[in-house]
Amino acid sequence: MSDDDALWWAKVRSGGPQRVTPDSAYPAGMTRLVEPDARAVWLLPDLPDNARPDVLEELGLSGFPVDQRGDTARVLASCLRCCWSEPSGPIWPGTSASLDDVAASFRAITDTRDDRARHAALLGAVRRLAASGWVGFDEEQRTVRLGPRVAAWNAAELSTLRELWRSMP
Amino acid sequence: MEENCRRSGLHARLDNPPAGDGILSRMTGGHEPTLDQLAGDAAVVRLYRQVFAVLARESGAMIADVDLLDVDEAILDAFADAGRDGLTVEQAVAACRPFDPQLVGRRFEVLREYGAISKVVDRPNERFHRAAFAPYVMLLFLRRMAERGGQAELHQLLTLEHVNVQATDATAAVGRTSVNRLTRIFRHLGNELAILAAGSTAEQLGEHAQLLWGNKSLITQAEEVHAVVLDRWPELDGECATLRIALAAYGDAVESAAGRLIEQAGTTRALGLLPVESWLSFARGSSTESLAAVLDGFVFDAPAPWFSPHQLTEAVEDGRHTGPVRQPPPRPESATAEPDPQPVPADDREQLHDLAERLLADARSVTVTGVLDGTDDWMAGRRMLADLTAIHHHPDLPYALAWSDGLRVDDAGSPSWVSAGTFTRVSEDEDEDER
Amino acid sequence: MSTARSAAAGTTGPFDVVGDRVLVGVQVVDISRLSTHPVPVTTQGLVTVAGQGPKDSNGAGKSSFIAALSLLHADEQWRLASGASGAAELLFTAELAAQESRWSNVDRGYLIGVFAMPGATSAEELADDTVTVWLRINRKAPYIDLRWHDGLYVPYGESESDRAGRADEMWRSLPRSNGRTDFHANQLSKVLFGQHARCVSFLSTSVRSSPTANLLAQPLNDLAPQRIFDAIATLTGLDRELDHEQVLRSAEHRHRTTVLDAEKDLADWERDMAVVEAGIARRIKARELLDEARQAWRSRCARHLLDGVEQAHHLRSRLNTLSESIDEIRAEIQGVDDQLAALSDDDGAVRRFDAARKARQELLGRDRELDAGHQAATQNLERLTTRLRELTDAARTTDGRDVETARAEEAEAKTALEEAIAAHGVAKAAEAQARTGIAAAEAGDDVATEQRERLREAGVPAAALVDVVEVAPDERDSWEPRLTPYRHAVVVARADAERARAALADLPGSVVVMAEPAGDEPAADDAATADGATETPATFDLSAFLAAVAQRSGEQAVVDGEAGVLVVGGFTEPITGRASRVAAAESEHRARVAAVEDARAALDTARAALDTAESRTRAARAAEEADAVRSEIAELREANEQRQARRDELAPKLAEAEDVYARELGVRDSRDERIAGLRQTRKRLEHTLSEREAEMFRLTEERDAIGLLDREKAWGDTPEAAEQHLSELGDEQSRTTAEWDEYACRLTNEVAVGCFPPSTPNDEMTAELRELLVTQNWHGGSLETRVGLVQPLQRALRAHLDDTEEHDQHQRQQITEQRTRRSNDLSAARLGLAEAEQTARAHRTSLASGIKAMLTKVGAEFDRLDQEYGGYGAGLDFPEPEPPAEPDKPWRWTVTPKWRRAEGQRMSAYTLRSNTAQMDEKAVKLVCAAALARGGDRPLLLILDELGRNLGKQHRREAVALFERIGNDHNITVVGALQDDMERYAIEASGLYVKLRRRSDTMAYNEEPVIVGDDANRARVQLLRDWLTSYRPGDVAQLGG
Amino acid sequence: MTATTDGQHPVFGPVLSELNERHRDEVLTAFAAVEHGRDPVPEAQLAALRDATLRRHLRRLLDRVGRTLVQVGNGHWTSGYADDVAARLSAEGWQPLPAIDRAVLVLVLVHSVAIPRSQGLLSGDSWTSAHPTSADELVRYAQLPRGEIRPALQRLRAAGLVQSAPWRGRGPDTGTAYLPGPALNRLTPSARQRLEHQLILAAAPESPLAASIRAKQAASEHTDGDR
Repeated sequence: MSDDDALWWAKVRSGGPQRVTPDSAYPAGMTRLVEPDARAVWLLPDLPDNARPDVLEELGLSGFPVDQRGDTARVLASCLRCCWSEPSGPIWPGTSASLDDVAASFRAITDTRDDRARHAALLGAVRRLAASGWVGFDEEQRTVRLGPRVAAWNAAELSTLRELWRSMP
Repeated sequence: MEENCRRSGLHARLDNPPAGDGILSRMTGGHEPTLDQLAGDAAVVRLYRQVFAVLARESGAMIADVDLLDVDEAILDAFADAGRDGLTVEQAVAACRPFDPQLVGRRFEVLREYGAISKVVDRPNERFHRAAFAPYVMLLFLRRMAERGGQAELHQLLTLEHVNVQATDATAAVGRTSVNRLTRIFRHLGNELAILAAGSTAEQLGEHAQLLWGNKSLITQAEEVHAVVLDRWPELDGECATLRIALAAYGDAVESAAGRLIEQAGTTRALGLLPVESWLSFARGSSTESLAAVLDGFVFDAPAPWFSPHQLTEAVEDGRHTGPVRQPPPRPESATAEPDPQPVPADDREQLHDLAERLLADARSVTVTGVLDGTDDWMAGRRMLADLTAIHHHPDLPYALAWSDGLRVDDAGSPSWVSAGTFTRVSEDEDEDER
Repeated sequence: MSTARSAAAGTTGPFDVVGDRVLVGVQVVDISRLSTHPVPVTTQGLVTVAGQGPKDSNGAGKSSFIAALSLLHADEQWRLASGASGAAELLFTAELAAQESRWSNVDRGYLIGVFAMPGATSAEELADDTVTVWLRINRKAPYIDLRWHDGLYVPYGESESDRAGRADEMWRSLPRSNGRTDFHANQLSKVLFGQHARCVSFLSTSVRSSPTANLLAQPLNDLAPQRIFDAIATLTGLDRELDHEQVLRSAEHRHRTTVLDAEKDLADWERDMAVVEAGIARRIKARELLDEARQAWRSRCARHLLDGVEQAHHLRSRLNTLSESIDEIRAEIQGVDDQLAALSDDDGAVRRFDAARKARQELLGRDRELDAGHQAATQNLERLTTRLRELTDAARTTDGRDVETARAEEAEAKTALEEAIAAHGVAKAAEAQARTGIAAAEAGDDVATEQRERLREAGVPAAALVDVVEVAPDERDSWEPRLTPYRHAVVVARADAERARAALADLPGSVVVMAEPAGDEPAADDAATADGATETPATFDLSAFLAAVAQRSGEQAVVDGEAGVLVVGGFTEPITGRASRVAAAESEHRARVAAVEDARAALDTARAALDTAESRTRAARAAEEADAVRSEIAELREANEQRQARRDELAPKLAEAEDVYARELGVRDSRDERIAGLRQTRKRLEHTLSEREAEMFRLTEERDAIGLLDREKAWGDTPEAAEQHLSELGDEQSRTTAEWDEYACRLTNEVAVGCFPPSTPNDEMTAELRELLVTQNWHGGSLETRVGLVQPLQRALRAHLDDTEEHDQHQRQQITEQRTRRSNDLSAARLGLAEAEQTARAHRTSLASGIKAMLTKVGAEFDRLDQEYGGYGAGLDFPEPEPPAEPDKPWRWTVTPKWRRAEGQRMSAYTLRSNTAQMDEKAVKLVCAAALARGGDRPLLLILDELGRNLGKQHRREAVALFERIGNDHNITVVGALQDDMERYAIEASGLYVKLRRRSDTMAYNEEPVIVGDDANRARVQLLRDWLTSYRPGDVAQLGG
Repeated sequence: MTATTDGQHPVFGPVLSELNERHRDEVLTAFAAVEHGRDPVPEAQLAALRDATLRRHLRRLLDRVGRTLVQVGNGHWTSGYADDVAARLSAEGWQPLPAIDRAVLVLVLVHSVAIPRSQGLLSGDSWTSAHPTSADELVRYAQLPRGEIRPALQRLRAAGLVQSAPWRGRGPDTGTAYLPGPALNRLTPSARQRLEHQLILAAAPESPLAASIRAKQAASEHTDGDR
């Protein structure tokens, strides 16, 4: 643990999960998520179990505000359904999926809404999720993949997510 | 009477912003007078009172309402437009619509009394009047001072003095006069501030804040004049020294006043010390880069919303009203489960073997309850159970302890609880098969 | 810290609901794969939890079960303050049960605990005071909901499905515990147990996501002394006291923060004011200084003159002094020579040195002797301890008997055995007889044997009457009595009657029935008519006899109405007919054989009983011997300690002797050194002498170089006037000219700096001053330059200072006012802080003695437990920590456990490397010691996963014995989950044995758990009886009586 | 979430290992609350905020990750970047927030905090405010690229730096308005002061106020250098 570690933590805090070249930084207490092509590594803080954001729920406090929380959560679930190809395995890095696949999954779990509104909700949510590191979004290729933040879910939570995955069409 | 009226008018303007469209409002181009505009009005009147104080014949006989100045300006404007013929009182009143004709008439009289307006030809029946240009210039000058706090005028004055002393035909007397004038101006400024800084609250200081701003360039300009004079007329060294002292005193006063403001203001409250206009011009006139530069050195949190798996699950369930509902596996419906068909199998092997044989005698199996009932008490019973367990676990002994469902509860005897179980001899063959 | 608050806030809400009650039964629903069967829990002593999974003891949910118990007891390991999110991992999870392909997780589950008052022994008392606690575990926050119900409130049901299904409904009908909501994890400990620690557990990592330090969970030597104190504090309740202390310190900290803020505020303000004030102060000072500076300048000139006068005088006197000192040095050299002579002989010192050496050697000898004794005793103890261990092992099978009881039981068993042997003999004889009977019956030789033998010898055909006659079964009641008088009769043909009589002449009492010669069918017909009694189809015709007999017979049992004879019938076997008599004989034999079997079984039992009794006697003797050995050990230890004490007593004397010896040795050495030193001194003195002589020469030259006339000119008056002037100055008289120069310039400069510090922009100075200070370079000039400028500068400064005076005064007044106000604020804050400090300190002082008393008690218990269970003695070190330097720093106590590693050794700290088993053992002892020391009788539950890991056989026995004994003597229950290989040792010391079962990996849930155990408190058994059995019909045959 | 092999978190472990089970739990909970919570947390709710000793541990924990405790008002706490860490990041040129976002945020601060203060409508030492900045003010009057403003506002909202508020002001402006967001509570006292100074330096660099600020900064740098 050095001052540089604190600096790295502050960087992730202010800039979101950090993408570095392999071998370039080894801050203490960070999970290293290797990109599928092994050309980069994401640094994600590794918090002790009861220092994670889920504690807020127990305390009845609110966390970061999210616009359209319901839709955003549903879109994240859809991305998980499409990108977590092998739920028995680790969630990171997953595979990329086309936005259409995600849209199809989203449609299946959304109430009856007209297509345009739903598409707008989907795009907005994907952008929001991409901005906060939950998913990666390639606007040109129109593909979606999982972002480094998904690795913050712990084993018990992944179990619940697998349950969700299995229940989704 | 007029005085009272004016005073109350002033109060009314300060306390109850009128909905009407004043000249000042037009000038600033806003929609409605805002509070800072009203404060500005008050400042204008204050300045006028100060400026005209030297002209006042006696205390109390001075305008106290900025509207009257608006009327004066309108009248003078009308004369300018009228051309060389001049105007009659009636024409002037008409040109000044929509000002109250009576009010315009009264101001016309006042202006004529002080000589700002005079008859075109000085004869009793002359109806046409002409206006002198100096009052108009003065008026404009005042307006500017009121708007800008008088600094620009001071700058212009200094520029003029500079030009004066640089003029090729200027004499030492000119230089002396110039330097003395400047000395006095800065003495005034410095004294006013010094007294304020010594004895006022931060709020009072804030009201007079316009005195503070822009002093650097004023001093610079004065110093330039001084440099010219000193250079040109070294004999004016004494006067120059006096000026330098005056400038220093002013600088001191500015510094101490500003320091005091900041001391008293504390964090963020100092923001209030800048006039609204400064903020507005900064906000509306700055580029992205210069705005962004304010936050240099600041780090903020990146968005990091948290989605717990349950939020996802709930969101998905909220969105989807129907769908397959998964359930946990059912519990057995029967009261007891099927008995275990496969009995699964330390170095006191001999002793354990003997014990097993003794317990079984010739039988193939005995019940655990039977065995435990054969012991005297729990102490002996549990030792027996321990031995049975040991026999069961011993890899070389062909006996098994198999448990099944069923529990005997005995609240009188001992042991209190015994689960159903059998201690069985396992033939070697069977044993082999089971492995 | 929360205690004080919760005590205050807790007056309204429920608090300590469970209190002293102990867990007597537990039931779980949807927890891991556990079944919903209720499990009774015994208190005090050991509860063994074993498992039987599909392959081995793993996979049956042992860890989940004990984890549930620890959660039910609000074990802090669950991180209750943050909601105990780990509890959700206890819930049934489809994936973990390999059921995810078809089934889902559960999203809630229940832990149901029945808590009963420990003192209640009657069913009524129990039922009244019992509380059933329900914990509902949710998969999302809040993870824990708490409700409870008086009395037994548990889901009954015929099947697993019923019980599981009923749980939700029963939960819903419980009232909410906390008004509109339920209490959650963070309130669990407070509401249920009043924040008392009720459970210490080591849970395996499979159910606990992050391992945290805890006395049981980690090798003891991995824990810092401070954490050990924490653990003990929690167990002894000291933590609540400490919490209070922490609350006081928090208050202190608040005051301190106020003070610091006020100080900082004041400091900031002062710093800000400093610019203004420093200016004012400088100017005030400058005004004062200005006069002084002028005065100084004048004085300087006076001094300059007088200096010259003085200097001349001074030089003269110094020359005199020097010459005196030269004389002194010469005298000193003579003194040194004398001392050297005196030091050369000193007999007394030599004698003292010898005595000290002797004394030291004697004491050393005594110490070695004691040490040797100690070593010998230690070896003896080692031997005895081994013996004790053997004996304890042998004494294991006493089953609680002492020697007397065991002997009595053994005698009884012997008598019983002898009786059984006798009975067995009798039974065997009877059996042999019965066997002969069969043979006889088969041969027909069982009736009138003698008679028939004689008749056969005589050649008279004969047969036994009963062989000849056969009675139909339905006629047996009437015919058998009639025939009874003739049971032993023989039948001969009427023609042979006489011969028969002759042949039987010497057999009095023989009865002969005369038969008609063998007839034809009609005879048979006749016989048939004789009311059921038929002859055998033999050679004799008895119809006449039978008819006569029949004729004579009367009602009921009267066989001869005329003679009035009555025979009682009701034979079990027919008495007539051979086949039936053979059958009768065989039946008799079988009965005898069975009797023999019974007797043998009884004999075996008696033998076994005798074996048991004998082994108990042996064991009991071993136990007695063990006691003897134990007391011998105790004596030896005592002796050793005395020896140690004597050694300790000896130690200071020895040390003293060593000191004396060392001192004498030193004295001797130092004398030698002194001689050398004196010689050195002499040399030095001679050198000094020559130096002084040289200096004298130099001073004489200097005296001639002072010029006095120039100086008198500068002062402008006589030296006497200068003297007069300076003499009025007081202390400053002593100042030299250079100092006056310095001083006058400095004062003047101070005045200038006071007006304008060096950093002041030049613009701010008046022109004249700028001219003087900057242009003429006052600031940077040499002293010489400055001396020249002093006078004009003083003039200019005076003008400036007069200008600023009024303004300064005004500002100063303002600042003073503000300062007073701020200082008052600060002193008020400081006063508050002082009070808070005082309170905290006073509390800490009393708390410290309380803590030390408690730790002393824990240490004593630790020592006692250790010695009682295979250790050599143990203790605790607990230095009182310094009070925290800052109130928000913790007041950190530490406890260092220590113990003897072998007999008679000194105790060594726990951090010394040791084997894991020993560490675990000491940890358990320490936990128990802490629990015992806390007094009161709050129950405590120790939960240990993988009980007995790392332990050898002997240690396993000792460990479980420790748990059992501690549990029995105190209010401690130990629940241990363990692997197969430990099972037998644990059962031996357990009050309850629970085995969780699941036979196949395809089964979602466990099967019914095995429960074998005994609770001496029968009322509890009764209380839970219906719960435990109502739906557990079980297999009656397997359960037996 | 990866488990570390020795069971001790490399960053938090050293601090936590000094604490007992309950205190560790309380400190971590408070850590989560101040780090992840949107708003400052009342100290009454959490033992580790209430108690000075535990708060010290919490502060140490935060320090390990470059953060510090920030008191908001009386009895509320949140966390923010430690001043030295923020300074070091800035020295490295670290600024993840795009210039347009920063510019918009500065405008919101000027309109919602600075101007109300000049008008005497706002007191107290805080960068939060109840005076909304209208979207029009940002879009119409400011010299910013029009198209980039709304995305910037969205990003700022996601980061809690601004929040939406209904526009209640006078004039023709309608629709949304913005307030400084809860994330501004995370500024340390010295950061709050620095922000004020930088704002004044930028808005009125020639004012004596600015001069006085510059003088003070120079002085403090000077004393820092001496130390």
